[in-house]
Amino acid sequence: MKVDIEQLNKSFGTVVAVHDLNLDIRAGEFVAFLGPSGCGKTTTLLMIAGIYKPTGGVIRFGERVVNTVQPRDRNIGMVFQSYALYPHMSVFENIAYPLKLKGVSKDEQRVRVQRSADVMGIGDLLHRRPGQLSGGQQQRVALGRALVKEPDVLLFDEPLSNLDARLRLTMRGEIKALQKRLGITSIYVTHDQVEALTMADRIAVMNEGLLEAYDTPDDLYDHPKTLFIASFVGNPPMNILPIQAALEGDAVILQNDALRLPVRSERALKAAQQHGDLLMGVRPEDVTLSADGALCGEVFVVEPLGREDMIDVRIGQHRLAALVTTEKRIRAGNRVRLDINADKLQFFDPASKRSILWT
Amino acid sequence: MNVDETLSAPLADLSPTTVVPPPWLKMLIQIARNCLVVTVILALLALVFGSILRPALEAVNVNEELTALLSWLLIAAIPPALYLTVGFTARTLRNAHPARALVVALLAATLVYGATLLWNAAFPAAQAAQGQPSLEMTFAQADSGVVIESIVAGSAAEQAGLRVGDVITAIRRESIDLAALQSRIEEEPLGTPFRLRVQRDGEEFQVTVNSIASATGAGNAALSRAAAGRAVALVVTAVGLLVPFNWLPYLLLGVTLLPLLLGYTWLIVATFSQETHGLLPVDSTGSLGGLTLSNWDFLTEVSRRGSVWTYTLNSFAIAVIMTAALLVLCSMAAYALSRMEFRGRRLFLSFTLILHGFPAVTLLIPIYLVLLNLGALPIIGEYIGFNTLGGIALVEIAFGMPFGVWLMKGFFDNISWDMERSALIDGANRWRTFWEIILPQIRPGLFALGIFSFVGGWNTYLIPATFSTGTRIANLPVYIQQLLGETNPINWNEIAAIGLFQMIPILILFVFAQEYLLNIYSGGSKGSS
Amino acid sequence: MHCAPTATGTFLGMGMAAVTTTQSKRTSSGRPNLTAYLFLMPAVVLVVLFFLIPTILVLYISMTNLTSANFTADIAQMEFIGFANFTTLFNDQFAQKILFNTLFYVLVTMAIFNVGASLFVSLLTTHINRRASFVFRALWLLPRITAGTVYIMMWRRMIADPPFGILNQALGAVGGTPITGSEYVWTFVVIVNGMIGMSFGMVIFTAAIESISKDIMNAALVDGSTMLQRIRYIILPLLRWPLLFVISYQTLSLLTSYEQILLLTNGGPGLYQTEVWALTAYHRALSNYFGNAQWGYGSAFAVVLVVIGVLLAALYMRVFRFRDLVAEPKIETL
Amino acid sequence: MKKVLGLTILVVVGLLMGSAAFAQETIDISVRCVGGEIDRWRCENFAAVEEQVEAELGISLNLTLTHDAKAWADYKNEFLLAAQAGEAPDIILSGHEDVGAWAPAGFIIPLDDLIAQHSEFEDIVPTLWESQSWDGQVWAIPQDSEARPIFFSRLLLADLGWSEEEIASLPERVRMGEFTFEDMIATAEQAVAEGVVESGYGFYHRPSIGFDWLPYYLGHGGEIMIEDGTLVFDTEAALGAYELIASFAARGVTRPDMIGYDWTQMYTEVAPADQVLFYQGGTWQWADWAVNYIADLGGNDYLLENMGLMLFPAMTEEEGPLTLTHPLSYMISSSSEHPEVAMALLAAVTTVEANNRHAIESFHLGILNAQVEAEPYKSHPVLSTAHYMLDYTRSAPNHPSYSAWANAYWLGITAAHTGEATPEEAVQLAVETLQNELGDGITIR
Repeated sequence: MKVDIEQLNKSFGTVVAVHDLNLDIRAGEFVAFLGPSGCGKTTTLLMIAGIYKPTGGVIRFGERVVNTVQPRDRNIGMVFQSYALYPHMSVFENIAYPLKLKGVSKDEQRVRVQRSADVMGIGDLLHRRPGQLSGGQQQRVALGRALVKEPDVLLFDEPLSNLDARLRLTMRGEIKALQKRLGITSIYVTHDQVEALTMADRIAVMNEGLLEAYDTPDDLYDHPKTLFIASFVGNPPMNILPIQAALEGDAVILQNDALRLPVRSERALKAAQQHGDLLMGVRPEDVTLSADGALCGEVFVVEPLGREDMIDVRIGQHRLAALVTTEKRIRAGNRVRLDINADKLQFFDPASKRSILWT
Repeated sequence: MNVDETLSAPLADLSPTTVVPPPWLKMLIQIARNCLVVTVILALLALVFGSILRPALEAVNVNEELTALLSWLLIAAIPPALYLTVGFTARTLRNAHPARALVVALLAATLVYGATLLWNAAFPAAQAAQGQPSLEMTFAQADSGVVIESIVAGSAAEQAGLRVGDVITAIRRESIDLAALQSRIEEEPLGTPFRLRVQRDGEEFQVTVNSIASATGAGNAALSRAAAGRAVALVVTAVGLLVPFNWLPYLLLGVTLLPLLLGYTWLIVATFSQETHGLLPVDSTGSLGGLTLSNWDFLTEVSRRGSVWTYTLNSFAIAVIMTAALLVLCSMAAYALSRMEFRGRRLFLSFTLILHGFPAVTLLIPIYLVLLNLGALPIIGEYIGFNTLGGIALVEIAFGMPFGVWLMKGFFDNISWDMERSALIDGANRWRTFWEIILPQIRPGLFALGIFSFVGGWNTYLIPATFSTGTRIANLPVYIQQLLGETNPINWNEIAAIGLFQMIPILILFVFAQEYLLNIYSGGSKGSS
Repeated sequence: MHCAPTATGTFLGMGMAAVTTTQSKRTSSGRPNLTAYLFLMPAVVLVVLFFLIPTILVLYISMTNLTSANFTADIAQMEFIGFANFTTLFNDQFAQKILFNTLFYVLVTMAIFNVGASLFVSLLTTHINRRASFVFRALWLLPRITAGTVYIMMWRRMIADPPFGILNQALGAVGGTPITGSEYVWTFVVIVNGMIGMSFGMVIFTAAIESISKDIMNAALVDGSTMLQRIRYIILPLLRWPLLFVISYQTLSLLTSYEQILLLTNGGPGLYQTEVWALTAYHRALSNYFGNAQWGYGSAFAVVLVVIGVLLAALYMRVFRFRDLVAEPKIETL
Repeated sequence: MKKVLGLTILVVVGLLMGSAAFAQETIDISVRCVGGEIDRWRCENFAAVEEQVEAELGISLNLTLTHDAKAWADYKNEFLLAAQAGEAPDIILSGHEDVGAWAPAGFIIPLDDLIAQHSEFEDIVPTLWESQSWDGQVWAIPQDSEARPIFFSRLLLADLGWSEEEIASLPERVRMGEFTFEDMIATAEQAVAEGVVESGYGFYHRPSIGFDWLPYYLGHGGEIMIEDGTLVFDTEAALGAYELIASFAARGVTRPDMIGYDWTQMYTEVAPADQVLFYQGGTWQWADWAVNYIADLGGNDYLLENMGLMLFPAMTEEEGPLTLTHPLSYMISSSSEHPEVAMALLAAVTTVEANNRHAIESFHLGILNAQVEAEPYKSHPVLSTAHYMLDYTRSAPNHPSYSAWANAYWLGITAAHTGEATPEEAVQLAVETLQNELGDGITIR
């Protein structure tokens, strides 16, 4: 089932929660809504679920406009952050509830619940109450309940955020695998970019009610179209430095009050054509220690990340984060020289905050 | 030592190891300062109540005795408050140097004792200075009565014709022994005429002797009682200082609860006694004893007013109807108000709030008219009009509703929205969601409201008393009140038994469901706290 | 990063309420939701029957000279006399005394018991052993769940003259002079009502004190504060809202409840000594020794209370933070 | 099978119709009475005559008798509400003064025509009929009558030094006007001074509102209703009454907290005759005491030995000694469907036999001329000694506004008694209240 969203608007009183949202979700696709909390992604999801009424615009399931269709008639499944299990019902009753409401016979209920529970690996917990289950098990029950009626669309509202880090990793893989296997169109709301990047086919990044980007994870990471995407996607976040670019022979000189960096790259050339102030973005993994690096600064924080150290270098009044191998044993206060991978640079127009490379 | 000692150590200093014992002088100064502050505050308050508020209230024609009582209490509170102050201050020392703490406490308490003695002497115990009333005779106990041992020459007693050796048998018509005679003389105000029944040589006659102030032993009794009281306070202070237990809150709570405890104790004692004098069971002659089960005969008796079980049944019917209806009604209305969007929601909500504080009990007059009209309805009118159980229950339900809706709304507000959304997505409509998903979640709320409604319906007096006639549908409280009426001799002990009987279901609920009862208001105010 | 509040945002309610005219327009444009009305229906019927109609009726009756001698349930037949009853009421020599009685009763009971004692008891019970505190609190609840008639019977015995009275027995034991109930009648009226009223505040204050985060209390403990300091600087400021709630709610309760006074003193002894306004309405209309009930005149007394009640209730809506209450439901479907 | 079914239906229908026909002859009559246990015959007399009336009228009666001890105010209010709701009992027992309020309201029916049909009523003491009338019609049937005398303790008078003869002749001396109210208070004062009784125990009176207060007003020459039917408040008489009442506590013969005192407590003190010297009460209280308060001291015999009763001594020379009666009456409510049957029942209980049951057990005075001559009334030790009092009785008028009058009068009494107002102020208080509430309906003299 494909889902189309056109010009979707939602406001609460005078507060606009979702503004002119356009999205198309292909049948069987796994789409993540990514954004900081309160950016309108959950509101959009609830509109798709039929809990909220859109103020304007259209939501289409296949060819059917579902704006005024009751949630129970949309044939969707939803998994909530709080799991929303019914505490007074056993696991079996929880999973069977959608079937019961559909009027499915008791025998069939039993079969389908068992099947769904087995898929989720909770087949032996059916007689328990939700209160007697661990967080991961509850999450599986919630998923089982969402799946049991074989929904056309599966909605996830930050389903993993209440789990501990380890479990989150496992569940992430399982959900992804399950979705691929069943091929149910899925929409997944999260504020955790790793989840979005690892699970989704496409990611819709939202900010303040607006759709910032709608792309595959790779494109979002490598070709961020806006400054927001660039700084939001990726961990640790991208370094952003104000800069001016000027052509000097075949090299491009990137400079500001504290640094001067001659580079040779296609991207830099493109930037040099844009006169005036620019914002340069570079990911910490693209900053390297180099004895003859063009940049020089003082380390003032070292964050050991295990395999690597992240160092924060002060260059003039600017700061640059870099990932370096632990063997260098850099300490705060050391002066270091840095080099930058010129092929991975990003450039943004400070006024429009849009990329000058990918538009 | 109890579990949450850290939080429940109101009086103890918190970190004994870090306390540096202050110098003796400093501590004594501190004690003196604290005592002074406490005294001044209490005295000021007493002044405000006694000398300012009281006349002010008098001027506007309001009874002033409460303020008088308060001011008196405040003055009386000064000595104990000072003891406590000393205790508080010296207590910091306790953990580090218990022995020194005791010395300081005793020393300071003795000082305070002396000071308050002076204070008390200047204050209301002034009558003690007047001297003890006396009949100017001395007595001895004999088999036949109280024998006069000696008479002051020229005294009123002598002039009345009493002689040594006369036997006093009674004051007025009450026979009396030595102890009773002496305490009577002591207690009655000066100048009280004592009508003594005297026997001399087998003849009986009566004389009246007025009591006068005696020169000797003036006011010792009153003072010694006060002294005993202070000694007790002193001991309590000292013990309180040394016993590592937070006794003060218990003491205060116990004291404030005392009237209630006494009252309920009486209720229980009375049901098994012929009569009671205070808390003591007595028989018909007024002497201790007279325990009986006959007060409970009402359980099987059918009197002119019918059997008590009829009233019980009526009580039960009102309570049950009210509980059931309120549960359904309030949860439905509260659910809509809490979780649904509809035109007029704001209006309804503000209405509920206003009703919450509406003086409905003052509307009994027009409600009577409403009931009359309801009673005129075809078919159902017979069950819900004036003088029907249904009508009474209906008024009770209406009166209980604003609170119930308010309470239930608080509980609904706390239910997770995701739960309800989930149910809707699973395919339920609002009614099923309400019934199958939400209601089971607010079971504590339903219990609380249910119990509260039942208690309310079971105990209700004013409405059945006003809207029923005769005894057909009267409930237990109406029955009890009617037994307390003025046209009938009041048999307190039988009524106490019926009262206790009436309380039994409540007490059972109380024992098994007090947590819900204790939750009742907090649930209701949650929505807005 | 600022982000517009969404439905999941916690401050939605505030956002809603902050918006004025256009906002409320939108709210009231919510659809006439049939299901919601069905849910509300039974409650609404009762409200109309036993609150709305009676209020209108009492206003009307207060302007008629309805007495038992010309009694009729038919409104059209009642004799309309305008504001004559109110003139009589304001000319009544005792109206002023009754009014002061009422104010005195409400203020003193409120100050000493409904707020004072309940705060005192909740502070004490939250600072002692949990089990014991539970027992104490439960005991304090007893007066509220005892039938008024039984409770008052108990008290009548408590303050009876010697040799029956419990209080006088206790006084006698310590050598005091006996007191009579009528001497201290206000004292007892206040105590008897206060002991019922205080459980309300106690429950609310206790819940509020217990809901104060343990972290705050522990922080205060670590800072080395004494119990009194903790009460003064942490607990009491946090109790501001429950205090307001209790005061506003209990004022109305005290103002309009008269059952206990009716049963205990019936307004006496002597000249309206403990008569309060609500009781007068009852006496005038529904309880007269010689059998003539003045329904119109009694209603005039009731109307005064209704007006005060509505005014107070309006005030009380402000205290109740009405805005929070109307937080929009987070499901819009249907 | 079908046959059986048909037969069954036939039988059931037949039974139903039969019972319906039977039910037609059963007439429901409900009676509402009030009073303590000793007043039980007020209602039970109906049960006693049930069969007789059934036989007379050839009907079957289903009597519902409700008798309890409700407070008067609640009792009357109950009837009021029930009457308007059409649920009033067929027969209600209440004070005769309610005729004044209930007749104009249409709650009860006039009985003139019905009375004529029963000869039993002819024997009723003629003066009693006055109190049953309003607007020229009779609306009620007397149920009992009483005297409200002053009781004196023979024991305490003896303690005071009175001789046997002095005590025995006291009622007669009062009757002759030799022993006045002032003499009585002075005696009480003397008893207090000599310690024979405690201070405040010299003279007890009713602790609450009621009819017992009228003698003070009437004894000072006051009138309540004049012939044209208007209410009067005589300020001079009221002042006299209030001054007298105020003097009780001031002179130390009465407890200052007497008003509002507990009834049971009061009876406990009065009944043994060893604490209270004089007590203003009613004859029926004697019966109550004998049964409920001093049964173990010897009951009635004890009372006869130690207690005596007399008229209210003269307060002024002109009015002389007096007492008050407050007859209770049966009325028939207008919602009664069978007033004739109710009337037949009333006639049946208005016999010497039936009424004596009540009079003897509860020490109320008789209502029938023949009753006085009949045993055991005639030889009853209390009733026979009190019967002469009927010649000195007064009673309250029947007037729709009597209640307002009595309430205002009572206000003055409370004010004067508690010392909240001087007697003059108390009169002013009563006058203002009357004018405020009754306007032109009251004449102040």
